[in-house]
Amino acid sequence: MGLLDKQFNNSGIIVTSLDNVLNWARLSSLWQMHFGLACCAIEMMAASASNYDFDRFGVMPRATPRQADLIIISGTVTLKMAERIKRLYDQMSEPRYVISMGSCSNCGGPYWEHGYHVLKGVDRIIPVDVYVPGCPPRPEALMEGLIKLQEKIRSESLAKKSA
Amino acid sequence: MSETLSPTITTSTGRTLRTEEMIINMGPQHPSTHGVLRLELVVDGEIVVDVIPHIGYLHRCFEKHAEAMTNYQQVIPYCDRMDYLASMNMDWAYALAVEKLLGIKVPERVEYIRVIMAELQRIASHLIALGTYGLDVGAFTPFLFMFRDRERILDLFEMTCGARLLYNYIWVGGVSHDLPPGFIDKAKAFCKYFRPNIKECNDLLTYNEIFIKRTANVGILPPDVGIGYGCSGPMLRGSGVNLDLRRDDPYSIYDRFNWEVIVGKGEMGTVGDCWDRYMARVREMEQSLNIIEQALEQIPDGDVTSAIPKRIRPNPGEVYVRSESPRGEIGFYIVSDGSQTPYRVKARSPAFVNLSVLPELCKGYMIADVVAIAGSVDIVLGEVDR
Amino acid sequence: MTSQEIVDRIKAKFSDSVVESKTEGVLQPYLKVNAEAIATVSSYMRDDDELRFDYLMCLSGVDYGKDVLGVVYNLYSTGKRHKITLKVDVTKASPEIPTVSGIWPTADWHEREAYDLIGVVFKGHPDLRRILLPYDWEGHPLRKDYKVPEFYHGMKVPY
Amino acid sequence: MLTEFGRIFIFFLVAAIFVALGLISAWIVRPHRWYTAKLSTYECGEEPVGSSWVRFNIRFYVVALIFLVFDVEVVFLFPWAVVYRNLGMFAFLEMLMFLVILFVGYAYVWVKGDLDWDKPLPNVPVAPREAPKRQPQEGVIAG
Repeated sequence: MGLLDKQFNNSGIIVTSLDNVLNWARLSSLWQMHFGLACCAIEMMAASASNYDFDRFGVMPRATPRQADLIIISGTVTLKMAERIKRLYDQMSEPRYVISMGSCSNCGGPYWEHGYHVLKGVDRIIPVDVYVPGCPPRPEALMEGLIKLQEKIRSESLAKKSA
Repeated sequence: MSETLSPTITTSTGRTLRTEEMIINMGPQHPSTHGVLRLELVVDGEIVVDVIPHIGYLHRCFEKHAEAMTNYQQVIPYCDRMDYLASMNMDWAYALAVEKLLGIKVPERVEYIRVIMAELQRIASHLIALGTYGLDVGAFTPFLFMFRDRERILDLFEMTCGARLLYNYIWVGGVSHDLPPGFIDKAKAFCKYFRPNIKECNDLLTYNEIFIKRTANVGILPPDVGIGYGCSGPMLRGSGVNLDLRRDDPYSIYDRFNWEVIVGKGEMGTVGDCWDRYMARVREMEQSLNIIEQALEQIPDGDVTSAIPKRIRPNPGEVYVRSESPRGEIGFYIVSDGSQTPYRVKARSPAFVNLSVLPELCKGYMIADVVAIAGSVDIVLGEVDR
Repeated sequence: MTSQEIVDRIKAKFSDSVVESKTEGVLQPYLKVNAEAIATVSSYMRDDDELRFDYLMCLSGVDYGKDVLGVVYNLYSTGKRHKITLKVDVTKASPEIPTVSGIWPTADWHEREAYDLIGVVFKGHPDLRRILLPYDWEGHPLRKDYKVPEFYHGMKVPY
Repeated sequence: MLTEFGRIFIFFLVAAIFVALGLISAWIVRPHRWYTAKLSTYECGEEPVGSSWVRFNIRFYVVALIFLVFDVEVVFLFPWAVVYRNLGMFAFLEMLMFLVILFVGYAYVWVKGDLDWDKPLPNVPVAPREAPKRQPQEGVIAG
C-alpha cells in the first residue's frame, strides 16, 4: 500500500488519521455473505475459487448476515425472494455494503419485459453501492466492482455519517 | 404449529418418549441448498420427521417469455439461463424439439460439434456438482481442484462462443459459429490433461473414510420409487436402473461412439445411496471423455450454418422431445399454431422432478444427512423454478 | 408395441371414454380422453401387462384459448420402451380433473405447477397449493388473457 | 516485594484492561442503529415458525448431567496431578479410591445405555402403490 511503505523509510512510526486506519481495516476485510441466486452465483463461486482468488482481497464467504459486511446480490431477484433479501439486508450488521452483480439484479435483465414474477432491479428494495454490469459478469468484472467499492469505503469518514 | 405429530420414526435405542416437534427453516439463504431452495424441516431433537420443500424463489417466467418472443430462435438465450450449469444441453434440447417440429436435418459437422460441446458441458456441470458436494460434506480442497479443471473447459467454450457460462451457441438448425482453428488440438490436450485428474479427485474425496461414512447408506432411493417419482439421470442410474436417453431414446449420433452407461452397484453401501449417485457422476465424466475423444477423431468438415432456417414457421402441431442433460431427462413440449412464435413451451426439467422425491429420502435422518442427500440430488434452482 | 396397437388396446377396454385418437399424420400420436375417466384409464395403462406405462415423463397444462384448458400427459414405459400422449380438455368454467398423483407420484408436483400457472384444479390431490408463485398471488400467469398485477406487496411489477 | 499472587493479579489486571480497551473503542467507533428488523431472529431469511422453547427430548439433559459429573472429577485431578510426586503413597491411594468410585458410576451409566446416542435408522421409502411385478426379460433393473 502506498501509504504504508512511505512511512517506514524515514522514522518507522506511522502517523495517520483514525479514518484511514478504520477505512483501511474495513475495506481489506470485507466479509461477503454466502448467498447466491442464479447464474451470477456460479461466476461468483468461480471468482472465489482457484483461478480468480477473491481471498486476496480479504473477501471470505460467511454464512450468516450477522457476520457479513458485504452482500453480493448475484442473480435474478424474484418478488417471492425480494422480501427475504430485504430481511437479510436488515439483519446485516452496520456498516454494510451491497454489490448488485449482473443485469438481472441491476434492472431486471433479460426478464424486464415479460417477467411478471421478477423484481426489476434490487435497488427498489435495498440501497446498492456498486452495480456490476454483465450477464453474467466475468469474475474480473466482479473484482473491479469490488475495487470500486473499496475506493468508496476509503473515502468514508467518521465525522459525517455516511448514509 | 404446536400440535404434536406422532413420531413415525423409531430410533436405534427404541425411545418413544413424546416430544414436541420444532420447525426449522433450511431457508432460501443457506450454504448447502445450492441456491434458493427452502426446506422446512420438522425436527424431533436432531432427527428429521418431515421435510416440506418450498420452491419458486427463482421462478423467472421462462414459459411466459417463450410465448412472447418474436421467433423461435429468440427463446434460446432463455433456455441458457434455465439450467445455467448445462446451457449447451438446454439449447440442444430446445433445438432438437424445434428441428423435429420443422422436420429439418442438420449437417454432420454440426452433429459432431453439438456432441463435443454437450459432453464438455456435462463434465463441467459434474465438476461443479461434485465440488459443491464436497463442500456440503465438509471437504474444501476438492472444490478448488475441480473449479481449476472447470476453468480449462470454460476456456474452450470461450474460444468458440465468446462466453463462459451462457453461450447462445447451439441454434435451431445448426450452430452460430464454426469451431475456431486450434480448437481440436486444445480439446485433445484438455482430454489428456483431465483424465488423470479424475483419479486425483477419487483419491481426494471418493475413497475418503469420512466421505464414505457420510454418504454410504444415506438417502437410499429404491428403483421403483425412483421410476414412480420420474427421476432420471445419475439419480436414477445410481439406484440401479439402466436408463440413459443417449442410448435408450437415441437422438443425434451417440450410436457411433462406444461408451457405456454407468449404473450404481452399491459398492460402499446399499444400491441407490448418496455414494452411488456421486460415483455415477464421477464415472460419467470418464465416459464423456471417451465420447469427446472419439468425436474429435471423426469430426468431418463442412458448413455449420447451412441448415439454419431464415424464417421458422412450423405447421401447427405439437412435439415432446427429450434428451440427456447432466441432471437427467430435459424435455421440451412445444405446441405450435403455425405462426412465428411458439404457442406454448413447457420445459420438463430433471432437477424439478428429482427434487420432488427429497421428502421421501430424508425422513428419519439427522439434519446433517439432509444436507448430504440434498447435495447428492444435484439441483440447479434456475431449472427447478424455470 | 406401435402407438396404433396401444390406442386400439385402450379403446377396446375404455371405448366410451376415449373421445378422439390420432396416430398417423401427426408428429406425436395422442389419445384424447374425457376428464372423469383419466384416473381409471391411467391406472389401467400402468398396471396392464402389455402397456406398462410406469414413467410419466411430463404433465403440462395448456390454455387453448376460446374457454378451453387442456392437460397433456406424456407417458413412457421403461420396460417396453414405447411412448404415448394422453390428452384431456376441460372448460375454463369448471376446470376439474381427477388427480393421477396416486398412480405416478411425480404427478404431484407437476399438477401443482399446472394448477399454479394455468389454473386447472385436480380433484383428490394431496395438497393442491401453488408451487412456483407466492401463495398469495392472484391469477394464473400462463393464461392467454392474464393481466400482470400493478403492485405486489408494495413492489412495482411492470417495468 | 511483589508476592506470587501479586504477579498473577497484575496479569489479570492487564488482561482486563486490554480487553476493555478493545471493546470500548470498538463500541465508540461503530454505528448504533437498532431497529426492529435488524433485531429479528435470523432464520435463513424466513420468519421463524413456531417457538424454539419446545419440550425437547430428555436425552439431551441426561448427557449434559453425565458430562458434568466427569468434568468435575477431572477438575479434582489437576491439582493432585501437579503435586502428587511429593505427597507420597497415601495421597495416591486416596485419589485411586476416588477414581474407583467414579468408575463404578461410569460403568453403571454405560450399562444402563444412557451413553449411546439415538442414531437414525436408514428409512427406505416404499413406493405408494406396489409396482407391478417386473418380468425378468425386461432387464431394466440391473442386478
